[in-house]
Amino acid sequence: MSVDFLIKKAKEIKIVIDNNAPEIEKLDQEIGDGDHIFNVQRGIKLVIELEPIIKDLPMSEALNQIAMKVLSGIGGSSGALFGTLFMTMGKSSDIDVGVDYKKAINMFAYGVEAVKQRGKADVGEKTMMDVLIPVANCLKQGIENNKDLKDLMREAIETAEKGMLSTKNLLATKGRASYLGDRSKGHIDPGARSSQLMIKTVCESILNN
Amino acid sequence: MSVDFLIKKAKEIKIVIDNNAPEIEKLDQEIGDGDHIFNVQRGIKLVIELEPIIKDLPMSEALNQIAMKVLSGIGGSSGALFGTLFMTMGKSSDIDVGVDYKKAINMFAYGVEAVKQRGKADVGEKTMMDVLIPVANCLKQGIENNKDLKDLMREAIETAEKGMLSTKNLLATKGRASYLGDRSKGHIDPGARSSQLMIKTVCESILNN
Amino acid sequence: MKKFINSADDFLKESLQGFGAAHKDIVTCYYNPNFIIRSKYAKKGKVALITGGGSGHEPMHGGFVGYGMLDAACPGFVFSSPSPDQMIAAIEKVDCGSGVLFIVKNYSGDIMNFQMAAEMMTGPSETVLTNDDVAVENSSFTTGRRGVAATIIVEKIVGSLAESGGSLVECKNLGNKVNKNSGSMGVAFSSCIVPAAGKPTFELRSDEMEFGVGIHGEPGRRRDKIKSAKEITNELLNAILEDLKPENKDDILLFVNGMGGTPISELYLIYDNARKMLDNKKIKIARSLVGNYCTSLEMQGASITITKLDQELVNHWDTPVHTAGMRWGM
Amino acid sequence: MKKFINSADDFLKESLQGFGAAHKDIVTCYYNPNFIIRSKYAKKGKVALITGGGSGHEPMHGGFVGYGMLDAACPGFVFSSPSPDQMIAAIEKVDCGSGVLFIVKNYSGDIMNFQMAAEMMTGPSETVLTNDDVAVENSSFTTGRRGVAATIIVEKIVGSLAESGGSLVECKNLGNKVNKNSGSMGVAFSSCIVPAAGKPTFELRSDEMEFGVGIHGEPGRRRDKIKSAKEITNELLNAILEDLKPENKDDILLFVNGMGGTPISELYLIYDNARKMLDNKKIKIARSLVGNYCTSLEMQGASITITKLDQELVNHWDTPVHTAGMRWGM
Ligand SMILES: Nc1ncnc2c1ncn2[C@@H]1O[C@H](COP(=O)(O)OP(=O)(O)O)[C@@H](O)[C@H]1O
Ligand SMILES: Nc1ncnc2c1ncn2[C@@H]1O[C@H](COP(=O)(O)OP(=O)(O)O)[C@@H](O)[C@H]1O
Ligand SMILES: [Mg+2]
Ligand SMILES: [Mg+2]
Ligand SMILES: [Mg+2]
Ligand SMILES: [Mg+2]
Repeated sequence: MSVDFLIKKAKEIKIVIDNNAPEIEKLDQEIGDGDHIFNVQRGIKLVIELEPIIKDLPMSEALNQIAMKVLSGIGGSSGALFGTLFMTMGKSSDIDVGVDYKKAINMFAYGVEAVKQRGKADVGEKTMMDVLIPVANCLKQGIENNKDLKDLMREAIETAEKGMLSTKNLLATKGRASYLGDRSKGHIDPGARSSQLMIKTVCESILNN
Repeated sequence: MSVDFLIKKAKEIKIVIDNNAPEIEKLDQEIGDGDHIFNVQRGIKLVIELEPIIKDLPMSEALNQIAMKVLSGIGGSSGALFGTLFMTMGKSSDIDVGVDYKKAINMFAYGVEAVKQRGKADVGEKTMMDVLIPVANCLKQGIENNKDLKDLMREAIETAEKGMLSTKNLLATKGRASYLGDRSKGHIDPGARSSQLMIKTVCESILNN
Repeated sequence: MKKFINSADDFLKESLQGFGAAHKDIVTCYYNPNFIIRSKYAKKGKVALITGGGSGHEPMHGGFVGYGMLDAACPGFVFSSPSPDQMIAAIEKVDCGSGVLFIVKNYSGDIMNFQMAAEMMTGPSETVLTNDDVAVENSSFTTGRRGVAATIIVEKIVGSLAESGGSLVECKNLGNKVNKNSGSMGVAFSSCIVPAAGKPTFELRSDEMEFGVGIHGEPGRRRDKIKSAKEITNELLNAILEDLKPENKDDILLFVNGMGGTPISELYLIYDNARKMLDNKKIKIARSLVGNYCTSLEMQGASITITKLDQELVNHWDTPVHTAGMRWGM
Repeated sequence: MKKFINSADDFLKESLQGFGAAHKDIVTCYYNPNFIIRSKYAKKGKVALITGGGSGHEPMHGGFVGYGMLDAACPGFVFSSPSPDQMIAAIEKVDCGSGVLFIVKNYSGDIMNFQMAAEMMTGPSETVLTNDDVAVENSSFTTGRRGVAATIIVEKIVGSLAESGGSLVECKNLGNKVNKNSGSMGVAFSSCIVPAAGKPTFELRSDEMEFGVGIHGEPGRRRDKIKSAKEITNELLNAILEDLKPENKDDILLFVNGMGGTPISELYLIYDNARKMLDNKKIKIARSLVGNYCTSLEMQGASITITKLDQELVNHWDTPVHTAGMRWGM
């Protein structure tokens, strides 16, 4: 995984998110404050704009710059959460000497763990963690068991989708949606949906490679 | 004219004004601030409620009490104008020894003159003066020329109606409607309409006596 | 009608009672007739400043009763002039023998009622008539221009002079000077709803605004499509400056006023647009005021007022004031 | 969308610039990252009070930066938490070595961003988390209750202690005490419109209200038919009192807050209804605050906050404060 890869994926994600913008907007309007899509779109735009600045940087520094941009440019919950993800990924050891799939997956899992610490939310609380944690677990297990990469990508896509759909009937206990009590049920969590779409985009592009 | 007569007329006027309330409300909404009907209704109600207090008072005192009630209970332009009318009528000389039609008409004309001073508006400025001044003039001339009372009442009703209708195409130069400039044209003045209805009610009841 | 209200008839009384109770350290409210005076009597020998007008413009005027500003305010029914008995009752409480200055917005009803009060009272009185609304074409044959937000500037500055011992005539002259130095114009995005009427005073389409609107929702210069804040601010400013014709060297007070339903974040945005335009014209903003001061119930909209300042006016503007709606220096 | 606005993207910046320019005697605004600090530096040795949160609640929080209250405020985008770089930049300007107290409303986004700032900064910091909104059922397993208007009471009272030399821990403890002593609940008659969204956050029918609404237009306890001011006030008060359980002898601060689109005449009416109900319950109102302090853009609505007071809190409430949004004693 290279900085160039990160930027390419950001561009692909932008298209997917833009295509699904009305749906994501509606989800955060239903159980949040309606800004999640704007936050995510602003964040992706800022990351893509970083290209000329970060394209020749070592991975750790590039990720740190991305993290700072996401953190400061998005604000809100998702700024802190995605910022923490990238900041922590950038702190993984030995990433400036090259990142293979195994290392990339460990970075991601390390990042997700930090996001979990940051938000104090676990699986089942109707947040993006219902996507991130299962996907991180699935990837880690798969790579440790030397699963075929393409099979693993397919599995990750399925896991993300399952996690995202699972939020629908959950009662929110973290984030803004928790203020709704029982009325949070019946709606998919917007952060779970946007995370799932991003994961799907990245995994599919590896699949089609 | 007795205090009893005044109260009876107030009660009759109440019915007529209530029947025409939606129209008067609309007129003040179109070229004023929409409160004229409420002001007039509040004023009439207060006058009628004065009955037990004023019914045995001399005419001058009764009119003064009516004036104070109208003044304080209505507020706005019409409070000051109708208040001035009654206050001045009450100041006419020799009214406590009995008021015949001639004296009543002189009282009214005297009152209208004071209203004109108060509001600084003359005929043609699209206010209630377009009704009050012509009616006062018609009554005064008629009684001086010893016109038949019933004929005079018919003439007053016609004069009031003509004055009221004349306001429609006038440009307002006094009162709230004047802020509208040319856009005041095409609407009957609410104060002219309410005054005309009151005059009509009183004159008709004398006619049908 | 969506209002915090129990009945249209009780609206004014309950609102006044709440105001009086919440600010009992500053004001005392009286009822039947309604008037508001300072809870601490002003010093002997001071000219008494009394104002009034229809309710629905809060904090104007009750919110400006207190040290350094008004001695009494007489609130009429919503958008209806107060009646002379209110002024007479207030005068009885606050006149300490040095005369009464009435500050009256130029509306027929207000003028006539204050005039009657002046005729009924025994002591000397003078009147300052405010007519700062440049939306209305001026003409000596008509009622003339409306008095709007600059009335508050008059009240603050004359209040300061009266507090410092100015005579009745001096106060009147200063009030007239501030009024002459001031121009205002407003725009509405929505109508207000008078409680007794229960429905909007006027209807605006979802893309329309009323340009030059009055503080009772009276129609303005024209109805127009909604424009950007810059375009609106520019047009309001130009109308005012055309009227006031400030010279390059003139300092001004820039007052961005909310109509009641517009958040102050938008008022500050207007202020920002206005100050840049004034800067381009080399007009210096010496003092500023931003907020909901002269409102029209829940109307969405704003007005801009500019007052040309000289040292005398600046000095009086800066003196301490302690009212519910405006407070500094104490 | 009827707003005084040039573009959704520029809304915050232009509004902040206007705010900074209009109050340059009190605050200085910085941009990219955005933060607001006092124009006059606080004295050496003072604990720095820093707060922040989404914009759209003006005057909260920028309007409470100044002597006797906050040292800095970090405004996020409309209804979005600020980011840690804003806090870090503000800390650099206002931390004078005695530590930083963050006052944070209990929202996931705010908490996480302030937490990251606390981790990134070098000096000592503490956090007071406000969660006064009794509309949300409390539970230790969830995010818990929202922080709303009582945050301002915390800012005033802790601001006074910090000004008089209170230590970081003392300030934190006092802040927690005020928060624990406070309860709030609100009701909305209309939705606000977030500039970036361009349409109402939620829809209410012409006879509906949202009971227990959040300050971002989050749904409340239930949607209900509009009721009289007395019924609404009664229900808000009861919900708060049930939570706070004041004793007969307790003095309270009664704070009637407007959401931005409701005129203060209606807020005073609510105040009047509330004080009579409290009087019946023999609860004494020792201090009062009525106005638009913690708003939700142009939302029509109001909230009631009650804070149980003791002598310590009253003393700190009464000390001089000099901010754009709250000023007395100086
Ligand atoms: N404590 C938390 N832990 C993990 N994810 C969270 C947490 N709080 C919120 N989220 C996620 O953030 C999403 C909302 O993000 P966004 O709308 O951008 O921020 P905000 O809630 O501040 O408006 C939610 O849908 C949820 O997935
Ligand atoms: N200066 C004036 N002279 C005579 N009549 C006037 C004057 N100003 C207003 N009016 C009358 O008063 C009427 C409006 O009364 P009303 O609505 O009760 O008071 P306001 O204008 O204060 O709301 C107008 O229709 C007009 O007939
Ligand atoms: Mg959101
Ligand atoms: Mg009228
Ligand atoms: Mg009126
Ligand atoms: Mg948000």
